[in-house]
Amino acid sequence: MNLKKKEILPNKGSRWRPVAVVMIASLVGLGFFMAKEASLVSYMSNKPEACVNCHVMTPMYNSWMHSSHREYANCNDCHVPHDNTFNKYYFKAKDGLFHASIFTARMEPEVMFMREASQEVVQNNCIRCHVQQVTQTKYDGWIDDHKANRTERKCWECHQEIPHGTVHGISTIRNNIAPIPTDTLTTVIPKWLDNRINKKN
Amino acid sequence: NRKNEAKYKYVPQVEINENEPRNEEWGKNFPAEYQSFLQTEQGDFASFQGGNAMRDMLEEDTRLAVLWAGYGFSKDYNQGRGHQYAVEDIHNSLRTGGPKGNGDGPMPATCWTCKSPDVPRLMNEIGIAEFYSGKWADKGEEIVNPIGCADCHDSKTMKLTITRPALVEAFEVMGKDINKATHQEMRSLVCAQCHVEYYFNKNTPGKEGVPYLTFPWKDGMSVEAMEKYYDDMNFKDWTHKLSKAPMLKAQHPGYETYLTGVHADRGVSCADCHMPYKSEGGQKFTDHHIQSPLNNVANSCQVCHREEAEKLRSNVYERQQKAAESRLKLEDALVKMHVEAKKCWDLGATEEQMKDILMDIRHAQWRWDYAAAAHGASFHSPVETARVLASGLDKATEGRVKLARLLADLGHNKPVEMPDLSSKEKAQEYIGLDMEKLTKEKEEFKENLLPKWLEAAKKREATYGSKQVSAAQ
Amino acid sequence: NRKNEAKYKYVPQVEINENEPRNEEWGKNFPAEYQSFLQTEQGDFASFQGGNAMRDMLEEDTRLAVLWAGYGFSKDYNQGRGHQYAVEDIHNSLRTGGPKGNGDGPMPATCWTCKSPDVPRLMNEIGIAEFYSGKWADKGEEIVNPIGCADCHDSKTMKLTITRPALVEAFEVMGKDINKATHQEMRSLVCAQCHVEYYFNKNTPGKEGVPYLTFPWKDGMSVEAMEKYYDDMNFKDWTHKLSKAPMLKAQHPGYETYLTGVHADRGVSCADCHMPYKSEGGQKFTDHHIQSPLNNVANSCQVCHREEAEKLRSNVYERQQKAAESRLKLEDALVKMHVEAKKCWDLGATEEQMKDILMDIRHAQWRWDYAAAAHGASFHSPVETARVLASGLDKATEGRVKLARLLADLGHNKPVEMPDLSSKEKAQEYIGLDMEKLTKEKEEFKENLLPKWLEAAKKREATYGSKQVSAAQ
Ligand code: HEC
Ligand code: HEC
Ligand code: HEC
Ligand code: HEC
Ligand code: HEC
Ligand code: HEC
Ligand code: HEC
Ligand code: HEC
Ligand code: HEC
Ligand code: HEC
Ligand code: HEC
Ligand code: HEC
Ligand code: HEC
Ligand code: HEC
Ligand SMILES: [Ca+2]
Ligand SMILES: [Ca+2]
Repeated sequence: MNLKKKEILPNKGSRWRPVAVVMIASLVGLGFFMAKEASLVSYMSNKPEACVNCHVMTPMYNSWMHSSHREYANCNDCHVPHDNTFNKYYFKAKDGLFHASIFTARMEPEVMFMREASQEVVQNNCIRCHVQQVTQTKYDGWIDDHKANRTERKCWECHQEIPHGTVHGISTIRNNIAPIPTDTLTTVIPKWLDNRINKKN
Repeated sequence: NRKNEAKYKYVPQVEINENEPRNEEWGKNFPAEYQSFLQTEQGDFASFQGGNAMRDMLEEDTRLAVLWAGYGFSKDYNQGRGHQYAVEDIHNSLRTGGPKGNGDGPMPATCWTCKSPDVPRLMNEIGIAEFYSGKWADKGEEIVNPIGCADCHDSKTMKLTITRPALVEAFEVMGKDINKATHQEMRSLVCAQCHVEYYFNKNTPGKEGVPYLTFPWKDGMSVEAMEKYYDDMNFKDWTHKLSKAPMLKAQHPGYETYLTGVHADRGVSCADCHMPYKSEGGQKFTDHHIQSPLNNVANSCQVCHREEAEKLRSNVYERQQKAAESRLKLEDALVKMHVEAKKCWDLGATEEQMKDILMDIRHAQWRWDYAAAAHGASFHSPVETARVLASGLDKATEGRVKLARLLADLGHNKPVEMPDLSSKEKAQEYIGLDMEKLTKEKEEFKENLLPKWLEAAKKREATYGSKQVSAAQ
Repeated sequence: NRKNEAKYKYVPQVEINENEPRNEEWGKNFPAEYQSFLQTEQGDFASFQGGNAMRDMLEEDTRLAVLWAGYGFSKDYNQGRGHQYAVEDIHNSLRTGGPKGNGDGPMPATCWTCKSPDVPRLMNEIGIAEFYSGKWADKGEEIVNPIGCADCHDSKTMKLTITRPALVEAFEVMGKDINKATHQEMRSLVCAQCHVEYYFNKNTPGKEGVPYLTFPWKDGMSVEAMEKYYDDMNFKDWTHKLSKAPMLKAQHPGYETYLTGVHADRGVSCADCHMPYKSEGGQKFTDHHIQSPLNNVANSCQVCHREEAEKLRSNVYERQQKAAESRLKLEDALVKMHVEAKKCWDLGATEEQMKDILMDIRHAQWRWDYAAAAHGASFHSPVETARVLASGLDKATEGRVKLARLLADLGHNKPVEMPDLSSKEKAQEYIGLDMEKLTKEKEEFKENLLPKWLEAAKKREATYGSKQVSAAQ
């Protein structure tokens, strides 16, 4: 404790002290500002809207929004490990930093692919939810090699439409518009109507 | 931040003004949505009880004329068609009569509210209460574009938006803030601007005398809550021509009934079924061909249900058939009640003797209409629809027993003779409609006044122009 | 081959004979299933309208006594409890009266059919028609084991099997072969042996005079089809004590109504919800604790539905509440009809005048009972249940109007005074039941005859023995 304090703040009497205080305060402030600007807190949540804070995720959001899995699984249900809590946040942080750096560097490709680590995560999550169907022996009989397929191939090699549809790429959703709740600055009532309704007669 | 910068990937062709009413203009920027939207012009799909074909409801079910005797709907009532027809159909409907000019005709200007993106434009220009004021004919030349982009979208951000004050006000009255709606809720709320029960309130504080469009949701959206709302304020839409009952009309409470169904319970929105995703040329977009999902089971239902299209279709039909069965029983009872009540009056019944009976008729028919008027309700919420119909049948039992007793008192202790309802014409004649006159007036309107409206509108819109976006941008 | 070898993982402890009625014996080989099966003894769960607790239906809804005046159910009627109680409850029910020995008592032997695995045993020993012949008391000492393994399982293969002739015969009459049933269908058909509407046919060709257990499915399983079936053969279960209407009793048409619901449509079986899989000590087995799934939402519903248990439970309650609302309205109308009809008779109405009215009463109450008697129907098939109730309300309207007219003819043109139904006792007194006498007779039966039955059964079963399987096998 003492040691840390010493390292960070100059001695009480030092004339550097006020300067340091101001500098630290601004750094913290800047941090908060950046966090807010990047909606950092929302990444802690499971809300799909969080991913859409980044516009390149909007196509995935929109296709998921139109998929059967919307009713059952949000982004993190598939894309984040669910084996233990530590792994979950570790993976999230790692992934988040990766996404953010690519994004900030404007290096996002037109058509993205999951990296191998992500694929494994998703595959495991498919199985996590569908373990009953996947282990159902009734498919063994009539789908050739289903057992091998189920264990050695990616689920979405067959179930291609799950959940982003069969058409991929960040421009493949025409007029791709971000959903409302991520941007709380706008309301759903246009200004003219708000004025009209609230105009006191 | 970068998000805001990059909001639009598309290359806009034109700049779209706030409340731009011309769908073609929007279509220049969003051709896929526009093209699909144009398809609501199709009229070749008929399902068991829906679809986009022209279906004369009074012809299909002649009892309706009796139920609505003395009210506009007995003149003309068709199944809703595609959004593209909204303006054409209100022009053609005998309900709007044959106005000869400003200030003429049976209907108020409020009737335009749900028919066109010219509405938000005009409301913005002249004011809301001013929009609702006056006759339907007064605003004929202002409103020409059928339901379109500006009804549901913000022109700057393309986000979904609410442009109809009635919905905003109804939320306020319920103590809710519509701005807090989630994205998924918005995908139903844009529809709830129009597909809801409404009435014209002439006593809105500060707007007295104006037929102000109001959704009766203060006490809730159930059939009982709205009934209570109207009863408490002694409201009636009209006095029935035969029974003299103080009647209520339920207009398409689509959103209200949808909310009570299992799909709404699971967060499925109107747009999920009526505006599914579609792929064309390697691109996905929202299909703006709003229609019966039964004409598009693959993209709508089958996203969530893996059953065969035929099975899903028959699921829908089965629910509709079961509702129709109960509905028709209630209709039969209602016809009898109106005719029996008329007989009572003819035999000299007093107001006092009729009072309770007339309230039974009012309540029974209100329940029938609540269940019947939203054509989708028997699928959107089959259990609630059935409950409402059963409660209507119960009211009818009460009323008919009272009628039987009163008729006996008045010396007529036997079945009352029922009118011949074997055709729409006979039914309309029975309730005393002069259809020839109504049709002729409408023809004259279409020959004389309507062309003038369209002419004037064309001139006005020519002044709007179209602002090309410079290629450099 | 290895597959067949591996069919039975278990090490059988005893050899089980064909039609072995003692569940404990089976339990030695299948302890997990047996242990869970024993749990149907529990009586501590009550849901909105179901559960395994003892619920006196006549107490909960006193109208029932009036509806069943002159018939056994007005004496005593409880919610079904766990299978373990099947024999105890039929002993205790006032419906079976207080027989003093063979040949005595109100009920036929047929009543035992759905209560015990002793039934297939005895049928095998003496013959089917012979089983159905005679009084309930005649077979009292033969039937002691509550519903169990031998009712649903083949003792050699443990496959599901049909042990009740009535179901097999009903399939034959419908031109179907029950042996063609799929495995998934069998998971419902074993229940359909008992959870179905039935009647005692005394005119079965070749078995005249025997109250032969029959399912009225020849024309179909809908409420209309069965009604027609009974009408065509002029069948009645009893004559109503007040109205003198020729009544029908619908007993738990659980399978019939289930078939009309969306779960059956999607191939979900009774066992999927009422006997879900369960794991214990790494072993997966079918939970034989058959009960309300609401006491076990996690293993039953949530296998297919991801919603929270509370939401699923409230989905069920909402459907049940809506059905109950319409059902009670119909009950009120039925009470009125019986009492009004009685008034007509009292005022000197003729058979001719009453004929149509009595048929309306018969049909309205049949529809009510069809919808009400299968306690699960309002969830298993909410839409069909609602349709049936609405059609009952419609029949009631017709009947009540005719009654009002007839009463006016007979000089009573005003509401008929209704009985005080504020308690079960008052309702039973009104319909003229001497409850004290009935209760006393039952007490005597339980003191004198019943112990003798149990004694005799014990002796008989002691002769069955238990064949240990040699460890080497
Ligand atoms: C049901 C599981 C599931 C859910 C929920 C889900 N995804 Fe995916 N996601 C996948 C699968 C599977 C793929 C790989 C698709 C392929 O390669 O065909 C994928 C691919 C992606 C990709 C790579 C680009 C592409 O189109 O292949 C991104 C980015 C992505 N998902 C983001 C998201 C976001 C953001 C959400 C939430 C809005 C989300 N996902 C929800 C399963 C899911
Ligand atoms: C800061 C903007 C941003 C946010 C927020 C964001 N992403 Fe991404 N994401 C990207 C970019 C950029 C890429 C492309 C990386 C590449 O393929 O080079 C990407 C790629 C992906 C991929 C495919 C690559 C891989 O990692 O396998 C997945 C899956 C994914 N994102 C899921 C998510 C999920 C789930 C969330 C929300 C928890 C999310 N993203 C939030 C910017 C973002
Ligand atoms: C959070 C749990 C969850 C995850 C993760 C998940 N699913 Fe599902 N999935 C569901 C549920 C719940 C359903 C709907 C219930 C049903 O039909 O059995 C479903 C339905 C399906 C269906 C049938 C419906 C359809 O739309 O075709 C397929 C196929 C499927 N999932 C494949 C996948 C694949 C492939 C993945 C991984 C990419 C995946 N699921 C990940 C929960 C999940
Ligand atoms: C070689 C192709 C293939 C692979 C790989 C595959 N499946 Fe399947 N799967 C099928 C087919 C074919 C069906 C049966 C047809 C159907 O119901 O659509 C099926 C059925 C299913 C269903 C639907 C079951 C039902 O009852 O409707 C689910 C869920 C599912 N698979 C999940 C998975 C998951 C999770 C994986 C990965 C572990 C996977 N599948 C791997 C081909 C595949
Ligand atoms: C789960 C899917 C689903 C949802 C959600 C849904 N609908 Fe429907 N809707 C249908 C089906 C199916 C029909 C029956 C169409 C027919 O009979 O041809 C229908 C019928 C209609 C009709 C009558 C159309 C016609 O052709 O007769 C209207 C209007 C309608 N719906 C509007 C709405 C509105 C507004 C909402 C939301 C408040 C909504 N629907 C939500 C599936 C849905
Ligand atoms: C709150 C919105 C709203 C208002 C106000 C409204 N309508 Fe409509 N109108 C609708 C909707 C929604 C439909 C489609 C109903 C359906 O599903 O059939 C419709 C359908 C119609 C149709 C075509 C079908 C038919 O009935 O022949 C006509 C004509 C029409 N309305 C005329 C009128 C008139 C006249 C008024 C004023 C008395 C009016 N509308 C007021 C929403 C509204
Ligand atoms: C501005 C008012 C308005 C809005 C907003 C609106 N509707 Fe309509 N809708 C109408 C009117 C009016 C009609 C009847 C048009 C006619 O018959 O001329 C109609 C007709 C329909 C029909 C019948 C079409 C057919 O082919 O059978 C459906 C389905 C429908 N609307 C669904 C929706 C859905 C879903 C939404 C929201 C995504 C929506 N509507 C939004 C006013 C509206
Ligand atoms: C009745 C309401 C309604 C009308 C009218 C309407 N839209 Fe939409 N629109 C929607 C809904 C709902 C969505 C889906 C929004 C979402 O999920 O975020 C949508 C989405 C869009 C999108 C986003 C991209 C996509 O395809 O998902 C564009 C662009 C669009 N509409 C353009 C138009 C244009 C152009 C018109 C007029 C020709 C129009 N809309 C008329 C309701 C409407
Ligand atoms: C976005 C998902 C989604 C879409 C689209 C959808 N459904 Fe459903 N449907 C559901 C869910 C969720 C349930 C509730 C049952 C459950 O929890 O599995 C349901 C329930 C049902 C039921 C049983 C309820 C009842 O009334 O008995 C039927 C039938 C049905 N859907 C038919 C359809 C049809 C037909 C369509 C297309 C017009 C459709 N659904 C579109 C998700 C959907
Ligand atoms: C989809 C699930 C499901 C299926 C399939 C199903 N049931 Fe049920 N059943 C329920 C639920 C939920 C209840 C209501 C329990 C309550 O009210 O506590 C119920 C109630 C019952 C009851 C009344 C029990 C009580 O505690 O009141 C009986 C008896 C019953 N079911 C038998 C059957 C039979 C026989 C079948 C097949 C022919 C069947 N069920 C199929 C879910 C199901
Ligand atoms: C076709 C099969 C079948 C026949 C025959 C049958 N029962 Fe039942 N019994 C049942 C079923 C199933 C239940 C459970 C009903 C429920 O869900 O409450 C039941 C419940 C009972 C109960 C317990 C609940 C109560 O009502 O108090 C008694 C007692 C009873 N039956 C007596 C009888 C008598 C007496 C007869 C002869 C008149 C008879 N049973 C004939 C199938 C049958
Ligand atoms: C041999 C006849 C018979 C068979 C077979 C049978 N039942 Fe029953 N069931 C009864 C009787 C009788 C009762 C009422 C027992 C009582 O109340 O004493 C009953 C009661 C019930 C109850 C109410 C228990 C409670 O705790 O609320 C349920 C649920 C039920 N049965 C479901 C089923 C299902 C599911 C099957 C098939 C897997 C089935 N039954 C097979 C005769 C049978
Ligand atoms: C009311 C009908 C019924 C009764 C009574 C009944 N069972 Fe079952 N039993 C079933 C059903 C249904 C299954 C599931 C069969 C399937 O899916 O193949 C089953 C499955 C089994 C299985 C197969 C293994 C498993 O757990 O899935 C065994 C062993 C078994 N029962 C033993 C018993 C024993 C022992 C008793 C008496 C204590 C008994 N059963 C009473 C209906 C019944
Ligand atoms: C074996 C699978 C399965 C089980 C177990 C199951 N369901 Fe369902 N349920 C379905 C299917 C399939 C549908 C039809 C909708 C669809 O196609 O998605 C459905 C529909 C429903 C609906 C909508 C129908 C309606 O009446 O409105 C409700 C509510 C529902 N289930 C509740 C339950 C409850 C509560 C339980 C447990 C007592 C249960 N389900 C058990 C598969 C199941
Ligand atoms: Ca209204
Ligand atoms: Ca019966």
